[in-house]
Amino acid sequence: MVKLELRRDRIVARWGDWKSEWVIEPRYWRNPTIAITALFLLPLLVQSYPHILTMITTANLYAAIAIPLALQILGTARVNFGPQLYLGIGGYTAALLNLHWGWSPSLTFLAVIVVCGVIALLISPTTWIAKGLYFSLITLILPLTFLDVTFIWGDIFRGEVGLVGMSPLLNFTKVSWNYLAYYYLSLILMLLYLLVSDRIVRSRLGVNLAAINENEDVARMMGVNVDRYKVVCYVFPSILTGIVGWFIVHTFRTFAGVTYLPLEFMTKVLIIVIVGGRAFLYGAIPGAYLISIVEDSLRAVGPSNYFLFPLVLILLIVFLPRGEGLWGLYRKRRPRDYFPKLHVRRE
Amino acid sequence: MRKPLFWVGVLLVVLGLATGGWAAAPAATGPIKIGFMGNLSAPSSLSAKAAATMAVDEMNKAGGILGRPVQLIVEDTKGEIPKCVEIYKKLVMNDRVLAVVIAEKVEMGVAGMEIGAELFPEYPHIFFSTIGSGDDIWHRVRDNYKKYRFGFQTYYSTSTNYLKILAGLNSEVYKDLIKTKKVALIFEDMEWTKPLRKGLPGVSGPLAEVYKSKGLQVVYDTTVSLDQKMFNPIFEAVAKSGAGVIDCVVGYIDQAAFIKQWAQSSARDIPLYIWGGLAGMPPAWKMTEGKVNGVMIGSSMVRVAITPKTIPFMDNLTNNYKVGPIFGSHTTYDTLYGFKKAIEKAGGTGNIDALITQLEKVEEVAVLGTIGWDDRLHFNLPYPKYITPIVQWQKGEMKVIFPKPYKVADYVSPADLRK
Amino acid sequence: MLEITSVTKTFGGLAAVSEVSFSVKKGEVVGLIGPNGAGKTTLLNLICGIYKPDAGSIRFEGTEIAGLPPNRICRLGISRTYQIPQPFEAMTALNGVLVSVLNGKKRRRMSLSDAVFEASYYLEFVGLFSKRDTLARNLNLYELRMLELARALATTPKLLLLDETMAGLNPAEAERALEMIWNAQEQFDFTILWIEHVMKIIMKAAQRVVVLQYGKKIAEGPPEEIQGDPKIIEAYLGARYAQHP
Amino acid sequence: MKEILIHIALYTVLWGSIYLLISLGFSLICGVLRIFHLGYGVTFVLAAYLVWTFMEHAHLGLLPSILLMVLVQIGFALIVFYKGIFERYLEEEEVLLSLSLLVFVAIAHLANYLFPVTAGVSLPTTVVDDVLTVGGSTIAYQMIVAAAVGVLVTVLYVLFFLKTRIGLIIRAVSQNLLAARLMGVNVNGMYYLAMVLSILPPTICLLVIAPFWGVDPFMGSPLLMTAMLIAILGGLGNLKGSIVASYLIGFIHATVSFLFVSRFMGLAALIVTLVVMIYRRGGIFAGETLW
Repeated sequence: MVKLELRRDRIVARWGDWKSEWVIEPRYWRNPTIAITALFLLPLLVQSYPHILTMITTANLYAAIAIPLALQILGTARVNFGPQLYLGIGGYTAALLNLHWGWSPSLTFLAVIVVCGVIALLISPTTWIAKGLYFSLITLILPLTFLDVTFIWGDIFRGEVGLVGMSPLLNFTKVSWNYLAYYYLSLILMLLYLLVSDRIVRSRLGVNLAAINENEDVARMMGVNVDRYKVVCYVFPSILTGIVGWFIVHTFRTFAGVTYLPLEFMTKVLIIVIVGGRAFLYGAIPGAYLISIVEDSLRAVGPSNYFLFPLVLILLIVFLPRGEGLWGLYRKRRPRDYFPKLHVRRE
Repeated sequence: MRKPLFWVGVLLVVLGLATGGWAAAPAATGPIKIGFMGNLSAPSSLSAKAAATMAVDEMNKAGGILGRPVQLIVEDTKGEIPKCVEIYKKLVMNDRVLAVVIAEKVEMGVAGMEIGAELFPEYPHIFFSTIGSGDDIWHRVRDNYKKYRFGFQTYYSTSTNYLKILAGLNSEVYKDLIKTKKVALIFEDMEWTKPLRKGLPGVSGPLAEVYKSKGLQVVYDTTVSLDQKMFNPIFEAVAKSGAGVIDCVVGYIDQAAFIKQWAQSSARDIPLYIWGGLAGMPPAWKMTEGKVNGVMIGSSMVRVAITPKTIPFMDNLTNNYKVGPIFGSHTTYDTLYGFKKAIEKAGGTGNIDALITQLEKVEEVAVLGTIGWDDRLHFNLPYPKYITPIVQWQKGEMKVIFPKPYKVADYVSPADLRK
Repeated sequence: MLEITSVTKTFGGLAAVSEVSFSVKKGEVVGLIGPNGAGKTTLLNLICGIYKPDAGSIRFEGTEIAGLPPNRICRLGISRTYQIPQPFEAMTALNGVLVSVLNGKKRRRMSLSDAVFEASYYLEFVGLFSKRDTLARNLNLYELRMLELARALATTPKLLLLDETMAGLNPAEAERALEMIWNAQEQFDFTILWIEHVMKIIMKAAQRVVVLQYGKKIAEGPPEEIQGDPKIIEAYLGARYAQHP
Repeated sequence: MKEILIHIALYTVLWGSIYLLISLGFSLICGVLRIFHLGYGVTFVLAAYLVWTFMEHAHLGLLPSILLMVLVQIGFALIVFYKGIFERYLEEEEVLLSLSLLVFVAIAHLANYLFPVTAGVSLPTTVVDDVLTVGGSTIAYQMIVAAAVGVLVTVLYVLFFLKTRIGLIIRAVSQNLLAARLMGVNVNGMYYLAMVLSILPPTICLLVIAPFWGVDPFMGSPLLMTAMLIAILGGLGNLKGSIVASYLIGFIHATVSFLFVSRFMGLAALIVTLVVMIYRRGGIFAGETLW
């Protein structure tokens, strides 16, 4: 029987002799509350511009891919260059099951979790085997291989056309309501990911992950079971990414590997992580929003936006605070936060 | 004291924004809006955009449609599905366009059509896909007319017609012009070639069978992937198979490399017939250093007057809009004219279903013959209505060798041309 | 408590440690000395599981630990400090200790804040409590060594492996460090296997000394004997002089 | 069957040498700077489009424009890539990687914006425009030339690294940066040199393969992928490794396309690489050294 007791500064949950404490710090609540309220009120502003709403929805999804990636980078102490692999796997799983066997979104949701989990589990040993850069490269190759497969087994994955006409998540009478609902769903998804990841980072697990990210061998010496944590940190974010794929499938109702699997998409996500604040969970949100908005407003300048956009990104990366990105602009760290580095070349 | 005022102001602004923008359905008066979507880094989309702009300019010069000016809204999808969806919503829900033209790869067309079907009941509009090849667009109309009836596809052909009509023409070319019965088939590994590789159930067998029924003999067939760069093994095999012609059902592979390697392989004396794509564009000669010499291709970018419109179209496009005609520009241009005529027939844009009926009936003189759409399946009327002449590169220029009425030169074998 | 029997480890051609065997009894302080490159640190790494011995066995309280992963060995109660301090640079001192508190032994049910209390206790013990919120990369050498000690203590070791804890400390700091270690040993009574270069200290501290040279054990016994042994003086001090003329 | 074997052997050599030429510069940077040059593809794009620009718009001859192009290339590599990115972010790999990738994308799109496919870009660099028939298979002389050039350049580089003093120093730098610094090596200078050296092979490569290869703004990424595959397979930045890997991939491609379907060349290579990566971590020659 779980017993909750409210202390002056914390909630203590007891269950038998298991005990967990959540420190409450009202002094840190103001800005998050403001931000979240703003995000929830945003539709009021753009309600009559569904495309902007869609853009922000997409931005939310980008953030929802970037946040698990950041968590994964922290926990595996390696940079995954192919998170979109699980986007693809999740998307195709959901789409195929829904199209061919008519599974409802809720069922496909479970299926996505299972499939992504299993595949991630099978691939996870690479986190011990492959050294830093090699890991990045393997993860870089995997999605491209999968992309090629979508063409080779065109009967199943339908190559460049992709899968179309999956059943929608919601079906209101007015489409604009749908889009509103999708915005809120994506927002909630993203915030949920943020919350979960944040809880993890601030929990006992988080401390151990930080240790792994700092120095695996020393961590081992301190008794940290590095391999197990690494597997967890590879599989769990992968599942989260897969769920985003599921969401895309059931909201856009078209899913083609050619859009999500190539390098360009990964670059975008990685840059969101970097611009937002390297491997720093909250940064992903401003990063995603900024990049989506920049990209969309650049379209106005015509065909030249194709080379202007990367240039702008370069400027962003170069001129934002080293490593801390937008988040670094927002505020300096509190000492008890752990601010991880990304080590690509790590042994 | 100040603060409340400020907040009230903010509230007013918000409400204003929120309530604004809810305009009525596409206005029955005022300009007729047409939305154009394409990946403006792809030459085909760029050229299609120019063609659309040109068509609209001409219409406005000629007094618009039913005296109403035509307005073209160009948007860039960047070739990303999320963007495509986003922009489609913008065009239909905010700009209230009467028609959306997607001149891009088929996955965009399909994605757009899905969103369109979602919007159509509330925001009636027409959807045209003018570059997306393959069958996915009209298959939707065939399978669920009521839901997708607003969608029309204009392309040189669809796989049904490839199999039913063009295959026949090709076999004529091979038998009568090239004088061979042995064909080697090369498919690119994409969706649009699948019906040709595997056949359409209930419509026709695969291309190989069709050729067989036409008295040809397929001695070799293979598929190539889009990112493939090395084709020598294929040509070696083709040469060994003793084929008389190489029939390449390709449009998107690296044709420059393909042709260059063909011209320097053991298969160089076997004529190469390409269904469409880069090799059919005027710059192809330059790009391949003249190695394209002797290649045959279905190309619409040749200066031969199929209709009175053809030559002016090409001149105008190249001179005033600074883009060469590529596949996609003709179709887009013709589509808009067909659309114009349909509106005039329907006598206005008020009733969308009347407009759709007219689009199904309409027939308008086009750059490549006659534009019009199948009244049930909504793909544009095939050959002989809509013609893609078969040309051969001879000493630096494309010469039409088929069909008869437009023929300007005879077929010459690559070996002779090389001399 | 710790029996090492004929342990051998070779890297490529040369044997870093060959046929070394000695044992450490409970509550003892054993010094492990020898010139540079004698394989002291290798031996340490073998004990705490970074390397797997090619031959021989290492038994800790009767359980064979040769080839076990370091985290298992740590859980069994062997903990170490590094010759060159290896802190978690971007983590605060407190977090660093926290890691070993959480993982040093099975503590399924401990909540984070309780762990923080315990960690700060160890920090306090080594006198770093005031630095709890400084990032480890901003600590000076002495503080780093103390942090290492705290981290090692926090895993509640039965056997503590000290790798040249005194290297690079000035005499005053060395004294304090020594005091710290003695206090710690009293308080948490653990056994110490101590690699040290500073002869003075090791001779004072250790009850028994094992001498390695070129990966082989050349002598073992109480400090006074060792000091008496000319062979060792030659081998060992010779090496020392060669280092600091 | 015998004929097929001849084919395979022939094309293994041909393609292997060409792939070697493609990947040489990449593994060089990998080996010396110990970084992953994701902007490597730019070199090909610049090579093609600069020559084209100089010839078409500055009306220079072929050779002058090639020379000019090489100069501009080197300048670009040193200023943008080395000074701008590698030097500043050598310790922040993820920034480094994404920046170089972004530069690559930007240049490719710029090229596409200025000279889209319709501009008909091409390089008149055919040396011998004829075909040679040996053992029942016909090969373009140009391909043989390319292969020969590939082997030649590689041999030159290997000799340079083995025999000359500078080469020795560079190898030292690649093996142990710190030690090299202590020995008083001017590491920066060596890095500059390495960058310059890494520019030449891809440039030459593009010039010789242009007659049988497609030239378009986005040709960089497939070439980069090839180079990456070879570098990974061979063991990052080990020339021995990349030589072996090049011919191995050439062999895989040849075998798959002659015995099976050429469509699966790419996939086969990818899969083999993955398997090697997992069972032989660090590639074929997993030494952290240039040679």
